[in-house]
Amino acid sequence: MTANVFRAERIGKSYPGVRANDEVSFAVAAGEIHALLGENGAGKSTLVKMIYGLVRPDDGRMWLGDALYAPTDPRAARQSGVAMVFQHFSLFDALTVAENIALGMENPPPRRELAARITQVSHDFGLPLNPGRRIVTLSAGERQRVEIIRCLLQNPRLLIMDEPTSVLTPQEAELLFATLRKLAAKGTAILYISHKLEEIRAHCDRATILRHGRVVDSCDPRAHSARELAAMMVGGEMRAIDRSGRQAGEVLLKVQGLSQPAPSAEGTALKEVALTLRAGEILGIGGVAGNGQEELLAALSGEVRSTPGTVLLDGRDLSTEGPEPRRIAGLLAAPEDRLGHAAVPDFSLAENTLLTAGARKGLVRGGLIDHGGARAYAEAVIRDFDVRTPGPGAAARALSGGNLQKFVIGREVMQDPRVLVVNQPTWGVDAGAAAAVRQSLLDLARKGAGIIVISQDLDELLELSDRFCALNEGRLSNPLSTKGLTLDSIGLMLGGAHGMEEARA
Amino acid sequence: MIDPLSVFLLLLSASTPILFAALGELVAERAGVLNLGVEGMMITGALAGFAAAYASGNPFLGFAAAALAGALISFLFVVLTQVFLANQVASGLALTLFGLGLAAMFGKPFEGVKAPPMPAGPLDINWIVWLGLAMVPAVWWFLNRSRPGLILRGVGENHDAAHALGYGVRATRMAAIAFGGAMAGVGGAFISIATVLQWTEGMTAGAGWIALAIVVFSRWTAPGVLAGAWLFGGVTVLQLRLQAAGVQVPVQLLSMAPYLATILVLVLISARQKFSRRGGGAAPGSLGLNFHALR
Amino acid sequence: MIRLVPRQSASNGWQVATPLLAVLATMVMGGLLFAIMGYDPVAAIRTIFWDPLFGPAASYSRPQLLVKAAPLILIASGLAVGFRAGIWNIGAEGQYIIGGITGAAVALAVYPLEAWWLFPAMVAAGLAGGWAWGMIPALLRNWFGASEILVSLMLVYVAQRVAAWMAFGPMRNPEGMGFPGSRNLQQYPSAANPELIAGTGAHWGVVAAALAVLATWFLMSRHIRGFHIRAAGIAPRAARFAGVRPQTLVAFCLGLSGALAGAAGLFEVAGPAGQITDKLGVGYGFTAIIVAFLGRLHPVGILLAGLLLALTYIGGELAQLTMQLPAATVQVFQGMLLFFLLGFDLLTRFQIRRRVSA
Amino acid sequence: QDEPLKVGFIYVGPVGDGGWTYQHDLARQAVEEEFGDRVETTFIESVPEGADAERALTQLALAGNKLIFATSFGFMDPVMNVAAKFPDVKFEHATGYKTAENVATYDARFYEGRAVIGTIAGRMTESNKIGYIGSFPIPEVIQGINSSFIHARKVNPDVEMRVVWAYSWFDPAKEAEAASALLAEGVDVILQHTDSTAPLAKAQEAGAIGFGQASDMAAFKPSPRVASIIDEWSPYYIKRVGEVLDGTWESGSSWAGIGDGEVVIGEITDAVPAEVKAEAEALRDKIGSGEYHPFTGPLNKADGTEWLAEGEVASDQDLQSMNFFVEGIDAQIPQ
Ligand SMILES: Nc1ncnc2c1ncn2[C@@H]1O[C@H](COP(=O)(O)OP(=O)(O)OP(=O)(O)O)[C@@H](O)[C@H]1O
Ligand SMILES: Nc1ncnc2c1ncn2[C@@H]1O[C@H](COP(=O)(O)OP(=O)(O)OP(=O)(O)O)[C@@H](O)[C@H]1O
Ligand SMILES: [Mg+2]
Ligand SMILES: [Mg+2]
Repeated sequence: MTANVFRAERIGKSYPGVRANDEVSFAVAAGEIHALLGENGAGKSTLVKMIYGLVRPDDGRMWLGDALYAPTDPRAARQSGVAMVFQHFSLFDALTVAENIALGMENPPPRRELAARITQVSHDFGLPLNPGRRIVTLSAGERQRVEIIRCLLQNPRLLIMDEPTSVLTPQEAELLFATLRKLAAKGTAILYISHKLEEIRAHCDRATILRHGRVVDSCDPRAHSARELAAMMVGGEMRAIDRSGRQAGEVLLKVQGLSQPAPSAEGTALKEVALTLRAGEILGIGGVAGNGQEELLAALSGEVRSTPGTVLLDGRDLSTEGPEPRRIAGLLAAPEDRLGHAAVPDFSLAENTLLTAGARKGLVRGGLIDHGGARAYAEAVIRDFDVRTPGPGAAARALSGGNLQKFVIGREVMQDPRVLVVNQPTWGVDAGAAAAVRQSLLDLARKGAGIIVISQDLDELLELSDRFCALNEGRLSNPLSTKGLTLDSIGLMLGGAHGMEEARA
Repeated sequence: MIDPLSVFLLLLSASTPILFAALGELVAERAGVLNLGVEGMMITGALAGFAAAYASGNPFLGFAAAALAGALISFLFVVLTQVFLANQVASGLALTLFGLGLAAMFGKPFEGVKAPPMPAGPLDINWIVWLGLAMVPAVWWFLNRSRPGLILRGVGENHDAAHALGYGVRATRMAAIAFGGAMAGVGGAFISIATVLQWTEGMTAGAGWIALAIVVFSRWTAPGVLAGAWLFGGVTVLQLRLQAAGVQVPVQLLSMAPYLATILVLVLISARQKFSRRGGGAAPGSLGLNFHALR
Repeated sequence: MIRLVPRQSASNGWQVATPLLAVLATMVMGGLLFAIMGYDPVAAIRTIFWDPLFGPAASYSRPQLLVKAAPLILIASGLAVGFRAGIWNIGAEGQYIIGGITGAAVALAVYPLEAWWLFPAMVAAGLAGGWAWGMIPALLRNWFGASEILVSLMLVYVAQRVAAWMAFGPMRNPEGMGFPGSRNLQQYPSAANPELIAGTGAHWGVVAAALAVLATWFLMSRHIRGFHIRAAGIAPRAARFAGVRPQTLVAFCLGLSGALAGAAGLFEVAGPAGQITDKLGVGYGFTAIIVAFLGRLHPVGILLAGLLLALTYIGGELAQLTMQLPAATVQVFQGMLLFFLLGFDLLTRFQIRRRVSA
Repeated sequence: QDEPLKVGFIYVGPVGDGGWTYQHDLARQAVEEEFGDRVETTFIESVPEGADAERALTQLALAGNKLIFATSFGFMDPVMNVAAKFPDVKFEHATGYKTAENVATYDARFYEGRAVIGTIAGRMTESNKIGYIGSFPIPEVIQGINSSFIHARKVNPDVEMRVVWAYSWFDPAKEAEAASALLAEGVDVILQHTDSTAPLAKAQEAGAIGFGQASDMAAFKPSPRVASIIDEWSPYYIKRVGEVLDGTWESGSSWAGIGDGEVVIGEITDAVPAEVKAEAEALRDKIGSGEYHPFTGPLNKADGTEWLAEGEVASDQDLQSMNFFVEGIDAQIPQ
């Protein structure tokens, strides 16, 4: 057993009305990849923010190596050898990769040298980056790389990663773990937060499990199944997903020849996308982030209009209609970014129903808002989808990610759509909530709706979808039945959908 | 008929007050602070600078005092927006109102006296004009090449991220606002000390607003500010020059020309950016937003 | 140490209490200022805050509050709608001027015709003029991505020169001995905007301001368009997702605020001001921005903020008149009032807690 | 009869503008000095023309002022409105043309002073180019341009006049730019009908000369400010206040000039050669005594048509609505 790099003793932190951390004690050893598990809101991020000096603990003590450790701010933490990748990107969109990295370092080398080092280190770890590009032009995966390289350049003793893989493809995630292994081999201690239990089982040496801010267990994740880990987090049994009772019916949605220029410098153009979706069917669309997922969703939701004849619902051409007419016709969507895209952060949940449910639920008539109706509908969504929140008056911002996701999906599902398109339905959502969201999609399909699930989580796609296709540089591959499809073959498809077709031909 | 060199020389001094003020505001805005109090800070600088120059007989001392006074009055804005987290737009407007009133009130004893003459600088161009020109590359270098400048841009771009990385959002912004105040103060003093040589109420006559517009026009870059100040100053000077030369042009149209030209060039730049699909040149991500961190 | 803890929702009690506190603090600080300058502080404060409402000449100045506040409220109501959507029209002053000119143009074109439809036609022309002037930045933003802040501001200066041009050229009163300025519309019955009920100060502009407050309140809290506007201001992508076209919003907000500013200009030109002069714009368009923010972009808040500012203007004049307080002092005093209002606003959004040291 | 007479003033600018309003306020102080306890004066400064003016006037009337001076052209209609409501209050309106039972107007013949300044300018210029910064193209300003040009030409037939319109009465930065533009055009004497000292400052830098406008602008003595044209309202104000005190006040229109001491030529400094100074003072005295009128024919308009025949003197009516330049001025009046 190697020496502990970091140790926490009875750490506590309160926020108004919440005890985010309570008597948390644990230790991370040198060369160890240590997982921190827990439901949404269990207090994981709060804990690591205290280690990084961003939040000051109310009580308790920490040690780094043998010395007592009480960072006054992140810069002090960095100086002591602690680095962190944040759950929400802490990047500066208009600045370049090199500038972003320089901001994450205490004593960055001169410009030219830094650029050279970035190029080199990112290559060595297999995460190539161009130091001169602006962040806005990067995909989510590439942004994640910036955060990681920023840490690696500092040779940290303790590296904290708060949900780094939620936006990465399996291949990218593999790469990341290879990187972490190399670091661990050099003696770096790694504290790792993720909701992907399989990943943790495969790669982590220890796991500390938090529930309601307290450490409830500590185990070797390799010795437990994902279900067991989930049960420890939730403190109860997990329900199994029920996929039964679905039949493919008539064609509901037909997309053909959908091409769209990139909406901005950093966007992806859609190229000749075609698909058909039947009633009761779930079509999974996989792909590396930034390959046109958002653009495809926008083209289907009506945020971006396309050339006539490219999007048809029940044979009716909706290509040139905006979101409202499409919703009225039954084509609904839930975008990936729940805070700021699918919901307005500062609006109450009741008001947020008006974003999409105005017409189908009769909440808006002749332009006039039925506030009572909106409230009632929000209450119904909260009830049916087990959204944990004080009530429909709570601001969307105040909900945890998983709960807001349940609300957003519920808001669409309860409108009884003919077709629902969702992007990343369980991004950053804990196991329990994710299962609930997935089940609701399956239930909706059973009732005869057609569903398109766009996701980077292949396990999720395999679990949900009947057919699967890959989105690559704005091109959609031909769909394959998920029966008999393995993770490996899907991984290949994602690498290049066209290559896949050739291989099959 | 009208030789370009003479127009250029006129333009240099006509654009100096707005150049200073706009460079200062540029730094503040790059730090994420929208301070609409430029006019108020300029007039404060105009009075303080004049008073100090008059009392000491040294115009350069006047400019130093103007910088100090501009920075001092901007402190009101700092307290409101950085401590009390008040709305920046309204606070800036209040600062303008307050500054104009304050300067008028304290300016009474300085009415009717004359500032000491300014010694001419190299090439017979005012020292402060040179200083203004030098500030352009200096500000550019500071923002784009220096570490504090990088931090400042980071704070303006995404204050949450900057905070998460341990940078003092509030301290950075306070410094940026103070710098903006000092620059506006010098710009105002240029009018009272170098241009008019007297103190009169309301003598900045809206220059602060033009400076604000020029920062938007510049797309938040220092060279852009210079271009904007020169464009505005140039058209202003040119239209007067045309009148002075007796060229038969409708005066009414000419007097609108600086504003119309600014709009026109802005449209051209924006259109090029829009249709060329090149990113960049947008407002700092956290511009005008207040920051509050829980610890 | 003291720390700030954000409130879950803005406190209603403090919403009411903070303006009162701010006014009190201003009285104290302002009193100090006046005392330092050698004026009787109590008398000065009473003159500014009390006399316009209850002083010896209150029967005259009370209606004047409405006259002064009406254009501020009318313009601010429109601006606030746009500000909510993140659309920054800071050129209301220009729209006000142009609205005044187009409105007056109708009357001057048909002078001396007397007809019942003339005044309504002028109002329509004023609305249209302000709307059109507001649409310039809107279209330039929609077509080319030009900043509406800059364009609308520059257009203020252009409008001021248009006003000068009109006053010296096309609209100059042919019976005005060559002096600048148009005919006085107050003396043109069909075109005039007089007091509706003598002694109340209420002209059509006051009515319009009241209607604007009601209408924008209705728009922002009951109508889906207002909902979309609010959404677009906080989360533009969410608004697009809901089905809002950003271009439509830009045009709507700039058009609406422009039209209301234009109407304010017309009511002023046909009423209290009387004529087109080169000094048509007296800063209502800029002051209205302050009013909008002081009123927290809420119609009712704007109503109160407009009245409060009007009070300080009129009280300030009275203080000049009766106490020979210089105009600059009054300006400083107003600045102070704004500072306190903005500063104390903190209390509605945050709780102040004593920091418990570990 | 112990109650002092309350006299009110409304000003369009701040009393510290160093020009127009400043001079009116000096005259107000002269009234106080003259009558001591028998009067009590108040003023409201920086009153925008239009609605605010009407209210300020009403407030003054309500506050018991029995004589009110409104010192800007734009106050004309408000004065007429308020005067109708307060028949026992006397109103004096500067530079306007509407009168009533209780409204009198007053103005000064600034063009008389401009004739003197024009003479000095014509003598002093070496480049034979004189610059003129105009505020707004209104009769009063046009009279001044014409008058100074006529008299500059008289003493120097080669003189040319360059006119720049600032479109402002008071905008130091703009006036400085206008002066610079004129100087760059080769002008070495600057006349101005705008109120700031900025043109003088610019003239000083360039080694040119200029004149004080509205007030003496003594800070720029002895050069570039070689003389000045001063608005001196005290004689009129004292006279009118006296008339109200005596009960002899009557409505009317006063348009006084050098002779009545209302237009004053400030000290002509030693920067001006003695013979030029003497010539200018002689002209001043001739105008003052009524012996000479600055607009005496033969004079043609700029378009070449005849305006005044040999020996003919312009009527006040003509002057008050003057909207043309005289022959020889190569500039246009914006319409
Ligand atoms: N700044 C804050 N102010 C108030 N409450 C907070 C704040 N930050 C976190 N909390 C609360 O503290 C608790 C723990 O939050 P934390 O972010 O640590 O959870 P987490 O385990 O990281 O969840 P997730 O898996 O969703 O990221 C939650 O109830 C959260 O609402
Ligand atoms: N690495 C570099 N080496 C040399 N010159 C550079 C470099 N990067 C930029 N420049 C030059 O500097 C000038 C401005 O560059 P840059 O775009 O970084 O700054 P900016 O546009 O003023 O500010 P912003 O960071 O907001 O874009 C350009 O002329 C550019 O060619
Ligand atoms: Mg977290
Ligand atoms: Mg750039």
